[in-house]
Amino acid sequence: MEWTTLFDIALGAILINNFILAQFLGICPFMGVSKKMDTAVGMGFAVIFVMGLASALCYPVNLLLNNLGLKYMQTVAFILVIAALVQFVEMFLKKAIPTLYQALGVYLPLITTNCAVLGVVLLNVQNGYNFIESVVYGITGGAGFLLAIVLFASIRERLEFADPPKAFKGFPIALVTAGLMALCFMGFQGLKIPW
Amino acid sequence: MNIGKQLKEGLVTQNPVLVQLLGMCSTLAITTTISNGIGMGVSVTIILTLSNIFISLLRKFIPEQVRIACYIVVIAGFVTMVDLLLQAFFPDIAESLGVFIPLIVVNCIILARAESFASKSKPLPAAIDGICQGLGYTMVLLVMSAIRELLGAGTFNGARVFPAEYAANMLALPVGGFLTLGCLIALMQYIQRKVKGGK
Amino acid sequence: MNIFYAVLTLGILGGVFGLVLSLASKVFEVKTDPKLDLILDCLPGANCGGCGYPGCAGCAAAILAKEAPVNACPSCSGLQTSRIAAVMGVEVKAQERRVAFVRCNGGTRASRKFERYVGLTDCVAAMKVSGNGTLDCAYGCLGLGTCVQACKFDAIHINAHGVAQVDQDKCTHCMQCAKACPRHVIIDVPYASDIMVPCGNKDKGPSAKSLCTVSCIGCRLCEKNCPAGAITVTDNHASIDYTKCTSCGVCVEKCPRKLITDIHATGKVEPVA
Amino acid sequence: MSKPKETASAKQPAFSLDPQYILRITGVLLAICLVTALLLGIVNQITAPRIDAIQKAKKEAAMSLVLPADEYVLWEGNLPAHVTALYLANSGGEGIGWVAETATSGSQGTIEMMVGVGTDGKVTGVSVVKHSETPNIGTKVVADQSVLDRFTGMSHENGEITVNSGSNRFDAVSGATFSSRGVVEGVNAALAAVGQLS
Repeated sequence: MEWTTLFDIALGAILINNFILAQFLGICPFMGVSKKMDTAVGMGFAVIFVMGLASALCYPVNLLLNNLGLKYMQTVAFILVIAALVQFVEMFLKKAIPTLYQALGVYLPLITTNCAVLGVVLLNVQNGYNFIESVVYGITGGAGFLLAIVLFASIRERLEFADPPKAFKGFPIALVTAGLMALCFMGFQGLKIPW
Repeated sequence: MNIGKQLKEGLVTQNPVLVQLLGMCSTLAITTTISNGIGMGVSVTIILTLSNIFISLLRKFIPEQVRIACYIVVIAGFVTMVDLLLQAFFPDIAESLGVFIPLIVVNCIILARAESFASKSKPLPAAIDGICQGLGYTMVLLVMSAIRELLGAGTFNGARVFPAEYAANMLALPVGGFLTLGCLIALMQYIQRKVKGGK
Repeated sequence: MNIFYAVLTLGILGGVFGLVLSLASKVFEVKTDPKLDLILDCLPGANCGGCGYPGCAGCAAAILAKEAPVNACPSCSGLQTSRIAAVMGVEVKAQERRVAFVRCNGGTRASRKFERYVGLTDCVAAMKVSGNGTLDCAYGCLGLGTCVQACKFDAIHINAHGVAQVDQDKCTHCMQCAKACPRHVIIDVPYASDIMVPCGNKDKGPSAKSLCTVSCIGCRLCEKNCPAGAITVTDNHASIDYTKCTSCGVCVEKCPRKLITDIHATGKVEPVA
Repeated sequence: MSKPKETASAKQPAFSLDPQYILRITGVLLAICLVTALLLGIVNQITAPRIDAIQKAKKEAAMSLVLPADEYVLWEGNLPAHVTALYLANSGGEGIGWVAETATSGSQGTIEMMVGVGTDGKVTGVSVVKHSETPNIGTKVVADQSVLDRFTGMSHENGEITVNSGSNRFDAVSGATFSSRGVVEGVNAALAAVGQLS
């Protein structure tokens, strides 16, 4: 468990291939929830929690599937774990933070189909990470999601007051901004850790 | 339950991508060539319709507390079965669509339609809704991939239109996806405002 | 054999998660008093904050716990308030409906500090940038739409003259626009009253005249001629005490600036000059 | 026992930990999972042999493209990084070389390749089996056979193949350095695996 690989994974997940702006996974909630900063931060932390726990839970499930030679069951099993986790988060939020629960609305169940969450779990398997590495990848992947959605929400709140051409008002200008943000994040791809 | 309304809803007023902001991941990532666009659109339409029917059949048995888990297991199981069958019996189709099918499991449209529509209506309207939403989705994918392939790679469905040096490669990257989709929605809002303004 | 393993694994997973979820649904069960939802259904659900509580859910909880009166929600129509009263089994006293009103109709006719204001389309921002607003008159409406964004009921818009104007039928008197307006131009008036003074300029007559062609110069003609003594000039502009006003319209004729208008007669606040 | 309605508002006020309620929810999820698993198992039972056959045929085709031989024997033993399988290619009874199946990361996803290496340690051919590179950028490397043929004849005699520099250099396609690097990594891995054997 050397720190260098963990740091390498963390840096990769947050900056180099950020789940939203570099790998383009999980765009639906990213677009839907980023209108206001508080829901964006709420969604960001919910995703960190779900991604971290999903990576942790899916690792043993993957071992089980491989030993029994059930490789084709991978998607179904992983998505079942994620769905149960999201349903758990939904009940927890409804009890503990009802305002955030109402604000997230339909986008909370959509975390289940969030490509980023299933993406991180499948990437853990593909890259052959061990338990610690996959959990770190999950949490830092969620942190990358949080970074992207907070940046985007702050820009979007300012967009309300700018006056783009009438046709671009609202969602199109947000999309174009997201495109430009993705362009900047491509700059990180050259980032290589020297050791 | 009239088909016309649902069709209009699926294509224009409630278009899954342009209005409900769903299915963005595949829309941005896949629409680099027209064949990809058609392939993805067709497979999503088929699977969306069939999963809508399945879920609306099961809607009475599934309790509120585990509804997401049940829906997604049905959808994932369904998609995997289609994937395996395609790979075994139609290898050439699997060759072109193979990469999209696993992606469909995480396509937000399917669970969103299941959660908001199919779980509340009888199988027939759910099926029609699946078809209409699927068509709306395919339409957007087609337009998107036409633009991105033409400008991004200089070819139209494989046939070269202008030499590759002049192509704006950036459009082939998902970054271009954001920009193309943004302009597409702006165009749609402009047309809607003109139509509303005109009346 | 392979199928058996498949069924076994997914079965165990499904079973375990089913159990966990059902237990969780019990542990996290939100104990709700059925009355709370009934009250919540009566409230408009716009979470405008007019009642002072965090959204309608907060207001419903306060009403249920008897911390708030049954008509705590300003945006509720008479019917909705009476329904809440029925749920709570409390008698509600009739309440006169009030709405918001923009005390200005200068807009394009008010003189401006500079040719064209290019900046954030927001009154609060304009106030900060251009030293107390883009108009020479320090009390007029800037027409940049902060109130429009603050209003959850789409009841206030910028009219053709570039001044905010309230659609009294849609207005639910939550007064969020008044709170948002940096110029405090919006006051609340009874819905039924007709005569309005669309100006709140506190400058003396001569300077008020130069600032805007439809401003009130505090000439007191309306005050002298009002049979009911309802209209008085305070701070160099006329204001009406609606408990006395009989909507006779004398002040409308007498006003030299043709400022005071009967909004229900013309339907919209049309500047006469 | 009155059926507890699903919406929170209509629950009876006092709600004990009712086993019926727990059983019903767990039961439904369990049933759905079992049915799905059963169907999946059956479908897999039918399709598995056919898919393996198709997969094997595709692999054989790719291998013969890279190093034509009568038959390919899977070589057991530990394999270096990035090499997923190694086959001993022999025709007419004696070995004429190896074919390594490699999986390296390109710019958008993994690139799966077949690299043929002759007994003299020189690359006999490279072909890409599966990739998800961006069209018109990454595909300029992975889908363009002329680029891949430039590897033929390279070997590890004077060190590993490096991109755009060094003695044993391979000029990357402009604008697609990541994809080129992925392919070079694959070829290096194959040569290393074969070198380790002989």
